Amino acid sequence: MATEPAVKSIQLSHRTITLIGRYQEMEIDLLDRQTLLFLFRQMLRLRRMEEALMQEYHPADEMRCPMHFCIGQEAVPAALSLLVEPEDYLFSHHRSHGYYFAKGSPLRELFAEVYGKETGANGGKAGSQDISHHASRFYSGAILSGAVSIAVGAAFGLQIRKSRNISIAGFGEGATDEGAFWEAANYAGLRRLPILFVCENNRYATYSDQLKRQPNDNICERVVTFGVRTRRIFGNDVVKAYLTLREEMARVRGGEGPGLVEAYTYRWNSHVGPEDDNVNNYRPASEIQFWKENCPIRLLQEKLEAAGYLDSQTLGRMEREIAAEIAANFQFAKESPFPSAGDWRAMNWDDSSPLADRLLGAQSRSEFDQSQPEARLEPY
Amino acid sequence: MATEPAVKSIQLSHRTITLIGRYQEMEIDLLDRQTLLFLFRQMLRLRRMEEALMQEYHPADEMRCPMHFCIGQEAVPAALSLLVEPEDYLFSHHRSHGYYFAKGSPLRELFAEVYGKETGANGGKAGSQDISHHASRFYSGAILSGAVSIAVGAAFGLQIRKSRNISIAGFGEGATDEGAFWEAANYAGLRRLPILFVCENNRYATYSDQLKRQPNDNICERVVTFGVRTRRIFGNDVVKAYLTLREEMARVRGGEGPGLVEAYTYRWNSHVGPEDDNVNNYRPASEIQFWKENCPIRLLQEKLEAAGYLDSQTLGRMEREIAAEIAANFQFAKESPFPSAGDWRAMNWDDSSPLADRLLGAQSRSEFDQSQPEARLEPY
Amino acid sequence: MSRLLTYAQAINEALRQSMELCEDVVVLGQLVDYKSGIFGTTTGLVDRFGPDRVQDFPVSENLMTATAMGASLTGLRPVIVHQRLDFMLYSLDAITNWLALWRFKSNGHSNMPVTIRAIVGKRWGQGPQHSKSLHAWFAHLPGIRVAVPATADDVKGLLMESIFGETPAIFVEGRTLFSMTAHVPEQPYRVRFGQATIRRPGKDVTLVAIGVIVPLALRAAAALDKQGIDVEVLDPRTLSPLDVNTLCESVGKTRRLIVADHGWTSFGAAAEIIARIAEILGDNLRARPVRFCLPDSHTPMSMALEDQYYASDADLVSAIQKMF
Amino acid sequence: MSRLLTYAQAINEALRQSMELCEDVVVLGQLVDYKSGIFGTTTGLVDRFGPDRVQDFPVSENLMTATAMGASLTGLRPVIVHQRLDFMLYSLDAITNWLALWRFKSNGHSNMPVTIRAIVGKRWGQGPQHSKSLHAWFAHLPGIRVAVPATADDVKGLLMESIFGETPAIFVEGRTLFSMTAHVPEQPYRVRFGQATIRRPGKDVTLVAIGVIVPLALRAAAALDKQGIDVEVLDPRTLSPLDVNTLCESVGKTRRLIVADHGWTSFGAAAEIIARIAEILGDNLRARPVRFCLPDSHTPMSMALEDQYYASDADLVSAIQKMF
Ligand SMILES: Cc1ncc(C[n+]2csc(CCOP(=O)(O)OP(=O)(O)O)c2C)c(N)n1
Ligand SMILES: Cc1ncc(C[n+]2csc(CCOP(=O)(O)OP(=O)(O)O)c2C)c(N)n1
Ligand SMILES: [Mg+2]
Ligand SMILES: [Mg+2]
Repeated sequence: MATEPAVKSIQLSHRTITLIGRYQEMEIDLLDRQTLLFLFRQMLRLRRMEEALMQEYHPADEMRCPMHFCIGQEAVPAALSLLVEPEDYLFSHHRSHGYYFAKGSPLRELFAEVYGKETGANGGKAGSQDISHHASRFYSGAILSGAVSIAVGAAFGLQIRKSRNISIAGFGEGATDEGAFWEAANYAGLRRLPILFVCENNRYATYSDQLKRQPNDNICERVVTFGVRTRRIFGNDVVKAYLTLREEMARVRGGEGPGLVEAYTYRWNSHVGPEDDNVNNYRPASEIQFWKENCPIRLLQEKLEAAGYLDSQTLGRMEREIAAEIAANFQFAKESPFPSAGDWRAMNWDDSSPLADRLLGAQSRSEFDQSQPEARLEPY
Repeated sequence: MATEPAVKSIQLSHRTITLIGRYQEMEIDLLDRQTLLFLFRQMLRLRRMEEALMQEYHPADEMRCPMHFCIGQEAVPAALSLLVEPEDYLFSHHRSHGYYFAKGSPLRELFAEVYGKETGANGGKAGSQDISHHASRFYSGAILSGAVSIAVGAAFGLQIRKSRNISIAGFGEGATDEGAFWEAANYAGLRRLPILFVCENNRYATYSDQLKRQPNDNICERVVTFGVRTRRIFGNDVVKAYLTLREEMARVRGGEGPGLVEAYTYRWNSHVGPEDDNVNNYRPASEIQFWKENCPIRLLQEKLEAAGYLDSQTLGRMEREIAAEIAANFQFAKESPFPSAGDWRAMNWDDSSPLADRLLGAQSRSEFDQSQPEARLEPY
Repeated sequence: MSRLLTYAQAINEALRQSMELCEDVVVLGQLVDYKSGIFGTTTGLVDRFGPDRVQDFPVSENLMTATAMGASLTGLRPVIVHQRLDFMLYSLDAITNWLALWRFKSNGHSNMPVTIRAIVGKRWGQGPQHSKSLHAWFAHLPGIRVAVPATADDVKGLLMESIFGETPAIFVEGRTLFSMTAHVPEQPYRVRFGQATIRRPGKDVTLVAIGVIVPLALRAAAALDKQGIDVEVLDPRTLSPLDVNTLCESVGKTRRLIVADHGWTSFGAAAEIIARIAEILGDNLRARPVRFCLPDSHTPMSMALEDQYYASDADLVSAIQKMF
Repeated sequence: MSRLLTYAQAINEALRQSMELCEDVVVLGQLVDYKSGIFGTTTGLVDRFGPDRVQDFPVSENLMTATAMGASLTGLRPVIVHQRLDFMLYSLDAITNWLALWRFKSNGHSNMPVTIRAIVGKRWGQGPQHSKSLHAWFAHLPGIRVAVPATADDVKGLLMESIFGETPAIFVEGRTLFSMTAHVPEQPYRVRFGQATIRRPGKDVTLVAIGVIVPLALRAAAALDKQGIDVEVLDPRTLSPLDVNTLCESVGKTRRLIVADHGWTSFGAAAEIIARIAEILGDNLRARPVRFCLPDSHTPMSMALEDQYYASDADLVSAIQKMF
């Protein structure tokens, strides 16, 4: 394939990336069989889960919340899932399923959540785009860049407690349109916080091309000037993703300060929901085709098969296990009861104060002398 | 002075700048005598005006508003004052006097404004930190980076009207802490807007050193990655400031897209008011000394005298003219009446609508069919 | 001549006609230039007026607002759109520290005729970050006008009034209204701010219904009619300015007041309306005034909780019955 | 043991004691670590607790709020400070889209005990960008507590209650109170949210005074006493939760209500208080309720205009006289 440039020879960008044709550079030799199979299995699980949710979404209409699927973007979550520690914090945006999955948060609680059930991760209060799972330190939310900022705060908390854990923020290139993102980068760089920024650059924010919103496709070049190390990778190469994230997470964990990994990838579906949004005519067919051909699962599968690590029997077993897991999750979700509202106040305010009860006495009532003058301001 | 590095040989930064000792690189040959004298006169006018305001501020206590003086930072405003056109827009921050001056807005209205008089630029509603003068297209405000964003909007307006005028935003390095600033840079770069960003880097935001707030003293390196041309200069060299701003304004005016000039400079006074804020012990005495020795006015004055462009007689005349002007401004301000409140509603809302009156007819009353169903939402 | 148009079509027509009438009108907002066009409200505009005047904006809400403001200084009359009001929260500095006080601070020398459209999600799992309606906040701000149009004809007239007026305005548009129709005049016309409309005259109780609640209020009124309770449904159409005269006239007549609002109860718009009446009419009421608003809670996503969070026609009916 | 402390000293003591009691307490804010220490309220803390726990923050208000939030997830109890409430407007996304709804959205699994201090300027030419008080906005938000402490003893107790409580709180601190003194107990103590205090008992009229207005209210009450009008001055101390019981008891007794507030009149906190009373007590009042608030206008800088914008003791006296 002499006419197609290797990814190494081009400056990675969504404008140039389709030039590489079929991606050929995955280096599976860098990982052992077990890790490779685990990565593969995780990607497949995530893919099948998303497919199943999509399938059920309409016309059943029992999952009534906006849902942003991540089909095509499985490599980064799968890689993260092997690397993130239980005590690490992981924050994500609206396209949350992959990150929820990566954090090892219980999937049946995700299913129950999107069905709006009491057993959902948030008892049905959040849905797909706002899901969180406090016990496993996973949080998401639908306001762009908002969770990135909070992730920085978690990193600050970890830093001053001298924890070896880290904070991870997953988001899309769209979030970097927001000023909030740059405040986060600046402060992370300033304090050398233990945070890893993971930017899945899938070119679009909803329908809007990155170059309609930013002068250049150069998030790494920008972020590095804010004191944050950056790495740019072809994000559908799960081996690359795994190795890069592993390295960067180790550095962040080791006190080397914040890093950012920008992974070029692509969502196959419409921005939100399983509907097709091609009516907006924003993505060239050839681009979609390029990315489908370079499906992260397929790229690895071919390598695994060629290496003799994966045969159809193993694959079949995997598929069956995954299907069973998904079926069980659906069953759990569907059979779970709906929540009932109860006390709106208690849902929103916690009026208990165990710590204050322990530390603080009651006040003796005092008088206020009303004859005294109020302050007269100075310039500041 | 072989031991002192020339400014050219160092990477300009507040950490390195004092190494240059006495600044020697002003090139007055690049400008004609008249321009040089005008620049000198403008700096002197601004200096004397600020000194006079400071003098009167306390204990007279008739100017009751926070006031951020710009003594030490006269070079950029003086240079701008020769370059900005009446139809250009100029926006500034809380340290507004220099920019107001640069735009050629009527100084007596500034004096009256800070006295809170009816004849003030804003009828006494705004004061020093919020002053504006609509007729001369000058606007300021005390919320960091806020006016920079609005300046971008003016540039957009000028662009789509294909005007040859430009928008200029003056601010300090502190404003670049705000995410709002980076949204502005991004959009200016994206649309190649006719805007010039002028950053007077005086090292501190109130008392806080830039390096306490930002990982590096590298605003130019950051901004350029957002698609905005950048230039970094020693901001007390008024010739350099003039030439750089002239070049950049010409490029912006010529449709070459946005630019930023970062001028390293220093305020001699406390952050706000004429009081001394050294109690906060945030600036080394040697630094203050460096900057006073490299006073922008003195640097030029010495060159002018050496070149025989300025003698004590001319200087004396200038001083007298300026003193007379200032005295007249004080008199105007002091003799002007205070405003009276009147109609709060009309001050805040304009209920007139001349354009609507011209373009729109009255509506015929219609009925609403209450039996129709409300929309049922889709994911989006 | 008027035709039945949906609320979304009426907005679209208002924008198109405004842009035709005056080339200073520009529309900024994420995705305004795609076919789906913000629920159809901006569809087709870019083909007609080009990408300078119909502009997909970066996801930078604070800057978008400031851009509109700066542009208005050069004589433009920008309309900006937020697909959800929640996204607009990034822009509250621009609105509150700059836009709202611009006229005041300029001593009346400079206005910023900027129109901000904010769409409020409701139900179908929008959840807590896609369904807030903060019209009470905006109405608290001096220098800002706030419209809560409920019908297609009102939204067109108010939008054009705002675009060609001199004071900035925020439009809070209930998403569930978008497919509802009304007769909308073809020609450009105005609906003035500060003029309430009586959507249904009645003598027993004044039901003030704000924005997206209007259809529900009318349905409840129809149901109560059958039970012999004659409800006057008052739609203020704008909260700032608020038409206090029409309000007082109505309550002076019915001497009963209930305010139905799609905002949180406490410190909300209904409090203002009740306080105004209390200040002016004092103890002239035959029943205690009632607030019929959202609970003081963020929005749950689950449909089961939505059913409890959002009131039904029947809930309003029974709230009104209790006043008798 | 209690001593006379200024309001600023009481805040300083609350912070210092809280940081001593618990190493999870951190203070973030621009310039908190300089000698001038935000009007003295943070002076000395950095020397005692070091720069990690007392941190000068970049001028990035949105991030500062989010940083406090994220830090609270790791168990910290951050206090953040805004030298002016106006600066905080950049952070309204963090507050409204995240902090306020965090507990709700997490289904009660996760709280964010973040305390936000916002200082409100008044007079001496603060002008429109340095003097806004948006307590009514904050009180409208589910999931946020709002304190408006008027005295040194209250501000210490409420601050400590907030720091060691579980729900985020916003403190609106009137700058003109900072030099006023009260007897402040030495030991750490709590003042609970949602408990109003009667600052002066009276029988003729209930004067609800919010935050910075309290001293003015007390002076007006003293003046009216001489004229035979016995004013009960009720200080709610917190707006969210609001102590409706004490309010109703007082107004039930006096049957006259005036609310004095340092916020804009329309859609403000006074409207809520009047609406609550109207809902609960109905026509049991002897006079129409009255709002004594700022005009619906941004703040003028000129001292001449300030004198008209900010009410005097005499204005309040005459407003109350008119109720009789
Ligand atoms: C503050 C804010 N503005 C606008 C939106 C609407 N919105 C939802 S998703 C999205 C695009 C996000 O793009 P990106 O960050 O690249 O993530 P992707 O969807 O591509 O994974 C937008 C603009 C939002 N959620 N929040
Ligand atoms: C949003 C906001 N946050 C905080 C402040 C308080 N403040 C006033 S001036 C200032 C420092 C500004 O520094 P810089 O931008 O460098 O300008 P300089 O004063 O040095 O000229 C700060 C933090 C403000 N005005 N606005
Ligand atoms: Mg994207
Ligand atoms: Mg500075």
